[in-house]
Amino acid sequence: MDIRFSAAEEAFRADARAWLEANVPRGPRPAGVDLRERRDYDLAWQRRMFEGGWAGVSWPREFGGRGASLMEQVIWYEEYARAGAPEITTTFVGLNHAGPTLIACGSEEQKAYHLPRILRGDVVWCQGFSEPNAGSDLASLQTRAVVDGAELVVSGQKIWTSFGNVAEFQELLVRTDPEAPRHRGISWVICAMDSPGIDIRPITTLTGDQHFCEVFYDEVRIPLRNVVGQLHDGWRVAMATLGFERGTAFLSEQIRLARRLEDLAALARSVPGPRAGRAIDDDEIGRRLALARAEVAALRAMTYRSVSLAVRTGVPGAEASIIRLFFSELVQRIDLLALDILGPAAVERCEGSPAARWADSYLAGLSQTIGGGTKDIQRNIIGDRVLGLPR
Amino acid sequence: MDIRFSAAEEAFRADARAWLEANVPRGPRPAGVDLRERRDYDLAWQRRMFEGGWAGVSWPREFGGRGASLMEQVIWYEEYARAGAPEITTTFVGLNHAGPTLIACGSEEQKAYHLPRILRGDVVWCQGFSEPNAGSDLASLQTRAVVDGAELVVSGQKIWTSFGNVAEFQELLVRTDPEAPRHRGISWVICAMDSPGIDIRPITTLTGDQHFCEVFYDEVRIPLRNVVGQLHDGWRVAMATLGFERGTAFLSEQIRLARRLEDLAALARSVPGPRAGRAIDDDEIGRRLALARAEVAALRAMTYRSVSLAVRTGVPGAEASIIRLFFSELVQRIDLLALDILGPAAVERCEGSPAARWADSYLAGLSQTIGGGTKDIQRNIIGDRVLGLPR
Amino acid sequence: MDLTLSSEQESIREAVRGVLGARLSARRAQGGVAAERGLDLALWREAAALGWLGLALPEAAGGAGYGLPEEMILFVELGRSLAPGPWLGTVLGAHAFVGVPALRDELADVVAGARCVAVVDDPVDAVGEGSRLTGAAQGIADGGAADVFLVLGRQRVRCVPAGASGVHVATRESLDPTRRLADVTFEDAPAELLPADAVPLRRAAMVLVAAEALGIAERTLEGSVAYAKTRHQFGRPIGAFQAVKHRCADMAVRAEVARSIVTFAAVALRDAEPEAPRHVHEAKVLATSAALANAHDNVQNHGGMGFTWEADAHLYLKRAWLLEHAFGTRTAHLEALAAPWRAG
Amino acid sequence: MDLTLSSEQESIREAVRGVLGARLSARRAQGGVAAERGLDLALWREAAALGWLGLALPEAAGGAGYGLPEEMILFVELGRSLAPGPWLGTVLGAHAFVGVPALRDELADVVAGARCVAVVDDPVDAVGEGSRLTGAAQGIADGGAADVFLVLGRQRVRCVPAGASGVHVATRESLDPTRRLADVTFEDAPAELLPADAVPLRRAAMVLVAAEALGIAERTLEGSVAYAKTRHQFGRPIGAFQAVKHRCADMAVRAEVARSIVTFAAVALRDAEPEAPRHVHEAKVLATSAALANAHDNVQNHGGMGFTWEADAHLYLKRAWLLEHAFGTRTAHLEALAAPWRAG
Repeated sequence: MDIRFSAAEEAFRADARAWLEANVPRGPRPAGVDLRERRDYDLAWQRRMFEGGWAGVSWPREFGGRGASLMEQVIWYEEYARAGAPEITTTFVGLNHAGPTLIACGSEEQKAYHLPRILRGDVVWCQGFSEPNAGSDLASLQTRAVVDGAELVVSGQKIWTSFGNVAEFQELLVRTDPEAPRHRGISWVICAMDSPGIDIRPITTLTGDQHFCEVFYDEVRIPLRNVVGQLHDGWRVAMATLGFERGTAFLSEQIRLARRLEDLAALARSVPGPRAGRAIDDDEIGRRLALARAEVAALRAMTYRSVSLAVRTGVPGAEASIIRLFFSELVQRIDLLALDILGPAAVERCEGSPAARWADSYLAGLSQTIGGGTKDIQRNIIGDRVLGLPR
Repeated sequence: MDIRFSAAEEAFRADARAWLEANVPRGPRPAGVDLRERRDYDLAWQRRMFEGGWAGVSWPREFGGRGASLMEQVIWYEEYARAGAPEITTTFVGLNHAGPTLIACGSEEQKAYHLPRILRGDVVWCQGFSEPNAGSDLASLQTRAVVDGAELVVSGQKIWTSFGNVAEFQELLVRTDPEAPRHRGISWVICAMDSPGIDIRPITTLTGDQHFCEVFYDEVRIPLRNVVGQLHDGWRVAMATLGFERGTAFLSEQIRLARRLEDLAALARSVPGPRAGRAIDDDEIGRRLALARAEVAALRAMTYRSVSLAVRTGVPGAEASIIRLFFSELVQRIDLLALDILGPAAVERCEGSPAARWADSYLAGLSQTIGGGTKDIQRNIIGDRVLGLPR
Repeated sequence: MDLTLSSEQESIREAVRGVLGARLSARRAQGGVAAERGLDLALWREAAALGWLGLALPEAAGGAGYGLPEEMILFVELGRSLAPGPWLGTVLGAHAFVGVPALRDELADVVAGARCVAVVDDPVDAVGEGSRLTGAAQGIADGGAADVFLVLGRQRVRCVPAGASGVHVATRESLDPTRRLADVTFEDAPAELLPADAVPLRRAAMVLVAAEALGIAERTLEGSVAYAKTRHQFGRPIGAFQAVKHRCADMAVRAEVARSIVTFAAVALRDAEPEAPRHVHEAKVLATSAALANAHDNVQNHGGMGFTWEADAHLYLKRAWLLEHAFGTRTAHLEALAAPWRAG
Repeated sequence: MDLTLSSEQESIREAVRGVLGARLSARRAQGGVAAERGLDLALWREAAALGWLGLALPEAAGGAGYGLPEEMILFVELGRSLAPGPWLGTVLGAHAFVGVPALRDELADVVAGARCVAVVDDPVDAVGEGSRLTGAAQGIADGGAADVFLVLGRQRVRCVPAGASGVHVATRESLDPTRRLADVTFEDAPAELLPADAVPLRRAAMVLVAAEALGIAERTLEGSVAYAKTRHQFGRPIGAFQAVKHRCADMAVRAEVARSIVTFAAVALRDAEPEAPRHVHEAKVLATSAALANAHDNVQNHGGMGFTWEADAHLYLKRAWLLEHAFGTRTAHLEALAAPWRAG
């Protein structure tokens, strides 16, 4: 047992830190209403990482990645967050989902075409999995694709497609065999977002943000060579890389959470408390802050433990689902604590104020226990797959 | 809307209060290890109430009860608790369950024989519903009863029979038709506890108490005339009076809880807190106490609302299951708060100390969310019957 | 003792619910939330014409002669429907103006819906206690729509026209898109002292805010139950899954807790029961807790749909947060409840 | 960086678990809990013979040369098995005696299981700080079984034979039938000052108490899962119901939280990482929270069976409460964590 990194790993850390310090963009990121600005900013940053040799840290070297070990990935994402590098948003699906899926299941032609473009920051990918009636129950998806010669003809609807309106490609799950059982007869297809018959409509979320889209498909023609893996075998392809989204990249989010908590403590030292003195002097608020900090420390320890288990066993552990659930509810506890500390400022909006940022964060955080599987589904997964309870 | 009682009801209150003040036993109740002592004490008190005209307050006059209105019952149970009258334990099943069941479904002969004995405090009744494999799922009970001439021959096992070892009679649910669907083929039978073939073994609970029993039946012969209602129709008979257990009698428990909370606040004024000063000066403890008191007040308001709804509509409302769940979890919250206030005294046992009483209460309170239907079952009932959610 | 609605009270509730339901549908048809900023004038006029603004005023003062429980019924419905408008200030203002000869016309205008009142809760006399007001009051609900400010001081009650010299109103957005707040600054503004006592008015305000929160707790429960019956996943309505069913059960418990204590507090305050002040604090704590928790669970129960702007779920949650901060947070009320116990 | 058990550590764990499992079965066969009061002599002797009491002592001092992480592994197993005995005091005592020439034989006896030590946690020097002790120490775990008391003062570490003049030991029952407490009174009792520093010993104690709590959090999770797989109601194993399944999932989260932070804190303390003291408090808070909540849920999951004395469920809950009060409650540790943040 050891919580220190090896000398070689620390050397990697020093390299990463030095590069990030020299290259992380100084100015603030575009505020976000104009998604195209955000896309341009993110792709420019991706290109910079590519040129510096830091694109695709977790991707194998043969596909242009850095081929970092799990420990090096841990270090990279820690340093990435510490340096205040831009949060990965528009490039997320390409780097952490579509790319790894192509590496695992794509044809040589697919890999040769797409992987460099993702790494270089040429393109944005989006996801096309969820449907209005297939949210938690993804396998019930109904978007149809009929083989017509060398093409698939797709009709149906997807929802919750992040950055669908600024993406070139989509990883799209379609039902190619309606007769097969639910989990069979699904195919994983590369869909060009400028294909005729695609209609993209932004969804306004409760925060007022519009980065999610609904995507409608009206007889959209997609070449059969865009099928990844075998036709009808898309469920397996999709599951193959599901773990990627819950891996080491998650460490950056954790470190951002830790930093937000420090900011919150500073805030609690500057605003009055409910009884007397500063908010942080209140017995209850001081303890809630201390408990949250303990839980953030535990989160890091859990991730370290999970990564070192994966290193030892060679496979990602079942703890990932536990960490994810714990994280999502911890984020919500911290946001709630912030609102309690802020007092009336929490509800009166002064754009750009710390109070407004916390209120926005609270609202955005409501999705933590909904998106990517609700907290009910997460508990099912832990019960079924980690604990082996009967279904 | 009115939270005051009418002049006639207040007159009833004055009568009840005067009688209770004059008659409630002064000395402490037997400590409880010897259940026979407890039984004798309770029956003597029951006889006193009977002689004073206060036995069976909710029973109809034609069966010897006082025939009090729902409002008068509310008043009686409030005064009963305020006077510190003995908690109803050994006589509970007879007064609040078996008696009302006989009134609702019994034959003339059954009523004539049993009701006066219950009211006069001649006998103790116990319940024989739960089985080792039929707890939450009562309808799966397996204790068999075969008709043999004019008798039922009963074999099987019951569990969680309170005061089974000091009872004369038992309300016993047995399966008389094993071929019928689960909820059919069950019969409700009066079982004399001294019948040959009955073996009673006390269960020690986690508090060390032994008032629960397992009861084993080895070809116990019970006359067919002891069947209450129709043969095979016992489920309906059992359900007919299930509401009794959750009615106005429950008010006494609530008032005892309110009084315990006042005691706890007094304790919190006398012991040191975690940071400085007295426990009650701690922000967190003070607020938890205040919240608990608010919830106790809400509990009373809920019960008043439920009773007045029942008066208006003539039927007991669905809120009963809501009140029950809220009460059970509130009791546990208050017990936990007590342990947090007590500090180390909570774990070091000094018999008879307030700390030991709170610790015992905490342990006994664990059954609140288990006995009579776990909290999971209570939530199912609220979801299914109150909210009409699909099963 | 009777905590149920009388048939007369039921009629009031149904009438109010009918009007608000129709107006809410109309607002939706006109573009929903975006149109809801500030005042819904058509609704406001209809409400005034129906006598809602003077529900608990004496008949001699142009009111309907009911009491706080009936006002509570109105505010539960306002909460359920997220109706925009300076309801609380206007209803309190009418109470404060009753019996002041000089304000007779003013009162008539208020009850007729021609003048709107916003209330400034100032229990520490931060803007002074005399006939001139100086100081800042932040987060005044619907302050931008007010013709008059009603200032509830520690004991004194004063009113100031919004147009008076030295009164500066800066309207702010709030977390809740259906209710704006305002920062009001007084610079030696002339105030009229009213004969009313601030303490009972403040208590009534707490009950009415709690009632609005109760409305949210109830409505979100009903919304979740309805959605859980129709939304299918894994081949079943989601309400058949214990996780959803039990969350709904907990929402039902909170709603019942809130409903009972708010009703009890309203009646106790009307009847001047000695324990009424305590129950008012308890009602505010438990009703806003129920509103916040139920509105949060309602977003959760609606899944992705609950995260959209289009669905109402977020509006209830945001309104609940405004109510939490109106007339004292839960923590403030728990402190008020703990104080005598600490002393005792 | 590696937070997994090495194969050597796994061997230690398996060996300890094997012995404790066998002894636990033996204790059960002899009448269970009733026989568990105080010390299980056979187990104690076996543990000593196997070197458990000197696991982290230098080999030169008769130990196995491991460190705090390996002691943590031992204490997790002690928690899992509810093993009776003055483990903590004896292990800490051995550490404090190392390197004191005058206590060489004493140390050998302690490691050999011939002398038991109970620890008095006295961070405010309530029984004094000099070479004579005066004052009362309450709730000393296994104080009745001790031959020696190890007194951890604010800075100083002293020891006092239980038989010394001026030492009065009154054994008390505790909430936990498997662990007795004692009230110890010192009246000018002669104490021997040891060269050890109380601060790191106290931190090690906190980690070991947290480890014992972690064992309870783990074991109760496993017990609930096993029961939920076999117990049937309504025609299905109860673990198929989301209410039970999700409760088990939450138990798994708490156990994983506790396991990770306790491991992290043990390693950080061994390696003298600057943040180690903070992580020790965090480990104590989160592990006892996990133990209490999981033990409570385990009683609930076992239904009526969980309410019986016969089932183990209550013993874990009761032990968890003792651990909550050993070396500082959760609130005390949260205050310790909040203090620098309040200052900072």
